[in-house]
Amino acid sequence: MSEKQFREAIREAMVEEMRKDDTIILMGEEVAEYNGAYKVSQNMLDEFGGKRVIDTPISELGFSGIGVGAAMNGLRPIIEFMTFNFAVVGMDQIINNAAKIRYMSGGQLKIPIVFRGPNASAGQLGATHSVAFESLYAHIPGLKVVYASEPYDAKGLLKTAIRDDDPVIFLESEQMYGLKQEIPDEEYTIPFGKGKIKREGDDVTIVAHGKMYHVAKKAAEELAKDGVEAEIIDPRSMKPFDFEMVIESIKKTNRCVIVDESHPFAGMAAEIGFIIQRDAFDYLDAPVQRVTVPDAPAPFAKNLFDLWLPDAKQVIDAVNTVTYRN
Amino acid sequence: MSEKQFREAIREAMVEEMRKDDTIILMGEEVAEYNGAYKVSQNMLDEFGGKRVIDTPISELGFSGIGVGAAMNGLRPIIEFMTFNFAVVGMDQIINNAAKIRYMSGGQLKIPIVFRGPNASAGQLGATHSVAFESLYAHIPGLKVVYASEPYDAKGLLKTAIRDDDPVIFLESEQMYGLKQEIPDEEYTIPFGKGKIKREGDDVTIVAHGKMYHVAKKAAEELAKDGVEAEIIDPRSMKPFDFEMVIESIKKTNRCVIVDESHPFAGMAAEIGFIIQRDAFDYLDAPVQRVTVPDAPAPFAKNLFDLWLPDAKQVIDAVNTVTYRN
Amino acid sequence: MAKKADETFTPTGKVYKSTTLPKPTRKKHTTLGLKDEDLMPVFRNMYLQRRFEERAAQMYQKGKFGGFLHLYIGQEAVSASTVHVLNDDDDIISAYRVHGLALARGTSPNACMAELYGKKTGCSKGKGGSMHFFDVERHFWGGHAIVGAHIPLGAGLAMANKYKKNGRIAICFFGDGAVDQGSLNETFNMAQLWKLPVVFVVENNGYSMGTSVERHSAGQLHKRGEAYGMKNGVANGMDFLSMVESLKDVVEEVRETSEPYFMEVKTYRYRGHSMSDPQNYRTKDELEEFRSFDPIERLKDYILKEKIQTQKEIDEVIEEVDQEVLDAIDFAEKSDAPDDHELFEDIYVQEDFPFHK
Amino acid sequence: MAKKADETFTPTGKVYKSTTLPKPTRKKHTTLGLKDEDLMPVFRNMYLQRRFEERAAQMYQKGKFGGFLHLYIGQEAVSASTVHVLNDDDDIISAYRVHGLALARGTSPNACMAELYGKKTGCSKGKGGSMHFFDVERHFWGGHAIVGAHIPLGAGLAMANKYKKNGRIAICFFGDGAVDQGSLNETFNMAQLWKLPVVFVVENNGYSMGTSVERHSAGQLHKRGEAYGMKNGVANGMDFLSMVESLKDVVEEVRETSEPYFMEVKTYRYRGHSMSDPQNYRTKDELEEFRSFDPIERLKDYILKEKIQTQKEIDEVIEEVDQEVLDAIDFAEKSDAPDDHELFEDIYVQEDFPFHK
Ligand SMILES: Cc1ncc(C[n+]2csc(CCOP(=O)(O)OP(=O)(O)O)c2C)c(N)n1
Ligand SMILES: Cc1ncc(C[n+]2csc(CCOP(=O)(O)OP(=O)(O)O)c2C)c(N)n1
Ligand SMILES: [Mg+2]
Ligand SMILES: [Mg+2]
Repeated sequence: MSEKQFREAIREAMVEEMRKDDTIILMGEEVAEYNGAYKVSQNMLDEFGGKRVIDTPISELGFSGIGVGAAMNGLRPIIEFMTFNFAVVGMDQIINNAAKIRYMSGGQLKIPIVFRGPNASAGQLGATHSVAFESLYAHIPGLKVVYASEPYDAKGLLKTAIRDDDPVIFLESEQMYGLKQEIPDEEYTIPFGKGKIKREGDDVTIVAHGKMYHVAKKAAEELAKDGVEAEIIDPRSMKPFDFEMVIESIKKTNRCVIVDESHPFAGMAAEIGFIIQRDAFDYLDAPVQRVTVPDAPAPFAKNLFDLWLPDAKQVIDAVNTVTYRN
Repeated sequence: MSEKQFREAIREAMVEEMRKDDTIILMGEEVAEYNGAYKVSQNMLDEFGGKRVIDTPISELGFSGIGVGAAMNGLRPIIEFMTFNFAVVGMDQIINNAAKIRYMSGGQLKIPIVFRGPNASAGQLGATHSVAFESLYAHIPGLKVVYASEPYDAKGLLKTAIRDDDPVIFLESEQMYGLKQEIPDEEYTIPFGKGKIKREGDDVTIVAHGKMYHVAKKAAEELAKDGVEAEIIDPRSMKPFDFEMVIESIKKTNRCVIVDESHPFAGMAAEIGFIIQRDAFDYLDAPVQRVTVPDAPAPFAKNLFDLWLPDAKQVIDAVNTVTYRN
Repeated sequence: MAKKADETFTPTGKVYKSTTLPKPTRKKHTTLGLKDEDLMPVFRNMYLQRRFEERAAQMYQKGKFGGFLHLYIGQEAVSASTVHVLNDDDDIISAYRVHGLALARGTSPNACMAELYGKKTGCSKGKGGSMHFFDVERHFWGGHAIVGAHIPLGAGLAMANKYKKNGRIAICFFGDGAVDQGSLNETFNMAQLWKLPVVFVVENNGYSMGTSVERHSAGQLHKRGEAYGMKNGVANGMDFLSMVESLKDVVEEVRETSEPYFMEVKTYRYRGHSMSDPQNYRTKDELEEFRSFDPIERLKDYILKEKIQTQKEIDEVIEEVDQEVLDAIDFAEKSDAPDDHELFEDIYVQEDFPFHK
Repeated sequence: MAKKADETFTPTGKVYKSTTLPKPTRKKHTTLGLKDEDLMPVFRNMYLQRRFEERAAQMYQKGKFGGFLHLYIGQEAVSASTVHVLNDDDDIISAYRVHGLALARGTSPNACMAELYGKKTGCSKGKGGSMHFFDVERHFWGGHAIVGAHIPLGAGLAMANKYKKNGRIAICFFGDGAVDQGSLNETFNMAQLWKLPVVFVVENNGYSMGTSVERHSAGQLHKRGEAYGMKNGVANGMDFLSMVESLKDVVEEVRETSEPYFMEVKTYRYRGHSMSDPQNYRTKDELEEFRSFDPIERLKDYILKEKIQTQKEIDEVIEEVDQEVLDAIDFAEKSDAPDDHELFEDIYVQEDFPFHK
């Protein structure tokens, strides 16, 4: 085991896979000579050269599509978006081409591509730079969607993503890049669709992924002081999603709070909540509650931004609601 | 009252408003000289000239953005997308610019723009031409989203959309353009956020909008033969959404089925179901069920497409499930 | 139709002129590297494309199958010459007006017709339909219906070829309407900067649906690559030999230099944009003018004039093709529709993907 | 750094050269239509832009406010000349490196500084931050941070002006990195086709973050408009008088003809892309070279040489500005943060919009 930053875990996943399979390439803005806008790809140009670690112009639509075409024709591109907010201009290549071409061809080709980069907010960057996109991509059939919350998960899941023959959206977080965790020195992978119980508890199930996992964790620690033991499930991949694990937990706790950095309307939390009420209706002692950013764009001002972003207090409030302690 | 086609209702809404307010313009592919790909804008070039009814190149990103800029600077553009599937290449202008600029400017400007055109599937057009986008746009704060199911609603809602000072996504359907209904000859508008009970019933609430309203209606007629009286609510606008009306109905029926042409994962139906379980938990005698297209791209083959698209039978099945008649 | 010119944004009244076509080549086929025996197969294939679509249109009108149907009729010299100048393993990708290219590449009329019918024997297993013909074994990569969205894919195919140093090039077709999509420019910039071995071809048939090219695109199309330093040219798409003359050197050069090229092919579609197009945007005269140098008739006349084949031999081929197309209809009608479970197949490579409900 | 050149896609080793700057004008300010008394206000404003940002950087480093901070330092001649040649009601729009333009247009340093601090007295009420300065009253339309996404907006502003026949033109600034976004091309095509009165200006400062312009854009930037028939030119952005010379006629012509123009302004940013940029992509020498003809020093020297103002008078102005900026900091620090309820304000015009929960 060694302690690694989140960004190192991601880098290691890429580097280890690239050493083994020379059809893997990395493309994106500033990934090569600049060593990555957030230093995720540090030294990768040095090791793999400009044929495999490729700086692109600011042309998300173009280079996403070039990546899809290259994937169709035998390469395994990893496309880094400086953030997923900038992928919106390239979204057509993801939701219409990467997700659908295999189907329209009747399965004659495969598109082994990973789109990765920071997702959601990263402090006071304003409305266009702060959106969590997992709900949107998970809505689209043909894609797999992953959003890891810790270095261990990130490395194992990214390796799975790179080896996967289908298009994968791999979401990260600028604010988690520095996060450290002990991770194995040996090779490991983590399958998609398998959540992880990151804290056991009997009183309430909290489902939280990505950056919000840490908010949930903090809330659970506070709640424990108060005698409420929360079970935290980090689904790790959004699509496929480990509903089984969530429902098993609810059979025990009978209550659920979902924490999600997406906007509420038709977001991840809505889906999780919908499935729970449908498939675990008889086990619920209270309606499922969610904690999300509000149905408002991200503001710049610090005080408004802090109000906007879900925090532990909101999670505790929601737990109090489902446990009728309010 | 006179009988009007859906496309005529939309055209009348535009024409009547354009006669009154000369800052309104219509832009889109083939809207002018061709009289509209689906003849919605027939004769509008003749009446208003090429300064107000404007053919665009196939540049959805560009002309959406030009529309937003023109709206900022005093015009009231109606942007027609040939279908909303093609708006994906222009989506950045909608979800980052139209939806957010007012906020980022601290309210110094307004963006009175309507994006309209056919949404969702229209028969065997393949995977890229068949997506229902209401869930995606309703997810984004800063937008209002409307999807009418009948000519009467369409006309009244489109007038409201055109007069609205905020950006509105107005969804139509190729397959409904020929649909006829008696509509008033006098001026009327319909407010956003107000649903309509289109069929009364005590046994189950069916929520269905857009093209799916007609599927729900057919199912309700079948069910009635069987002694099951469904109440059908057409929310008409997705955002804001008339949850009050839905919940009032559920207080009576205690059961709900949502019919939605979106994909299921984090779609409209998920949101509606989530809110119902949260806000009407104690009134539900059965979990909320949904009927949507599957989590699969639209296939071309007729038999597969028919399997893919929600039909009355699926709605009846879902009603049987929530009424425990299965 | 529209009001005063100074009162409009989009220019009005522009139509497409046959005079914009470059003069057809005067070179003989032998000068262009074609043997006598090469010509009949080309004629046969061009006629197959034509006949296939004429019959497809009939079947469509009879309600035998659904979806959109965009006919390539009039543009057959482009597909035929392309396939002729390329190696069989060079990669071809195009937009939704794609029957001709697939047939030119060798996809069987049976598989093509079955695809229109949405049958499991179709070239995309019935999942793609008219706009999404694929034949990856033959390096034919579709069939793409979001205008302009496959232009980056074409560059991506080329990128993989360059990466693998396999000697293959890619050729990417799109319509004049697609030239206005930003995807073209983003791709052109990277293709030039990265020196990708790809030929971009705009099939300028004068119209994007009902909008003539001068009404939707400022300037000349082939110049759209110049800012990037991309080599470019204009070709006469109504004449097979002219197309061969124009494309042959380009293809060789791209293969050698691994640098992209942008070719504007001036051509014409005789039919409407799709089956539901009233075609008020053009005159009968214009249509007739272009018909007067129909690429298939022209090649036939050339073959006769050069005495390569007799009228009788040609008539036999025509008859043969007519039958082949009838057989394809028969094949399509008799083929099975996809099984229900195929709805969830070919989405993911992963076989046990747990679809969400 | 990278391996062998033939083993790379993106070109390596390219850096930005000051020799690409057009020679500065030799014309006197009077020849360019400027009166003696015009120059000091220009100098004052350019120095204000500089000083404002130097102080902002200090405050940022002290942790006084958050978000990104992109400094315009080095490019002040561009903003100053723009505002000089435009009418006050012409419409300006730009990207995220936008403090200089706002200050040039007349937005008060107080409102600008308060915006950086996220205060309700900010020019966007604290909701936009550094990248989203707006001052619509002054026809300053932001402040846009999705690269290239505001280029269509610029054309849209112009379209509305043309529609209303109000005699105003629009000017739209963006960086060299934005030139590779397809939005530019889609917009250029329509602007030319529709004859929109808009000046597009690329502020080519040599780098898009850490990528030199030759590494991200094939060909010369100003040619990107040529395919559409768009008139274009290159200007020296490091010299106020040269900029005036280049822009003045363009602005007049655009106003008269209602046709777009594309101007490439060669300039340089002295600071990193943002506050966290290690700047390994350029040499100290390169930076020093560009510093040797700093636009503010240059204008000062000119004023002195032409004896328009004395060193002492200049020093007084500098002192005044220094104080003005300190006052702005004070103003920002003392201003209130927005009230909590403002989170849900300014999203919709509709006041009673029922926000979803
Ligand atoms: C992004 C996008 N916008 C609009 C459409 C609708 N559409 C389909 S074909 C077409 C015209 C394309 O014309 P052109 O590129 O000239 O090709 P041609 O039909 O002449 O072969 C349009 C507008 C689409 N499929 N995709
Ligand atoms: C679509 C998009 N992609 C990427 C980014 C991240 N990004 C912000 S600024 C920038 C560089 C832009 O450089 P340039 O246009 O030259 O402007 P300059 O910084 O030199 O003023 C990048 C890549 C973004 N904001 N938007
Ligand atoms: Mg065309
Ligand atoms: Mg730059």
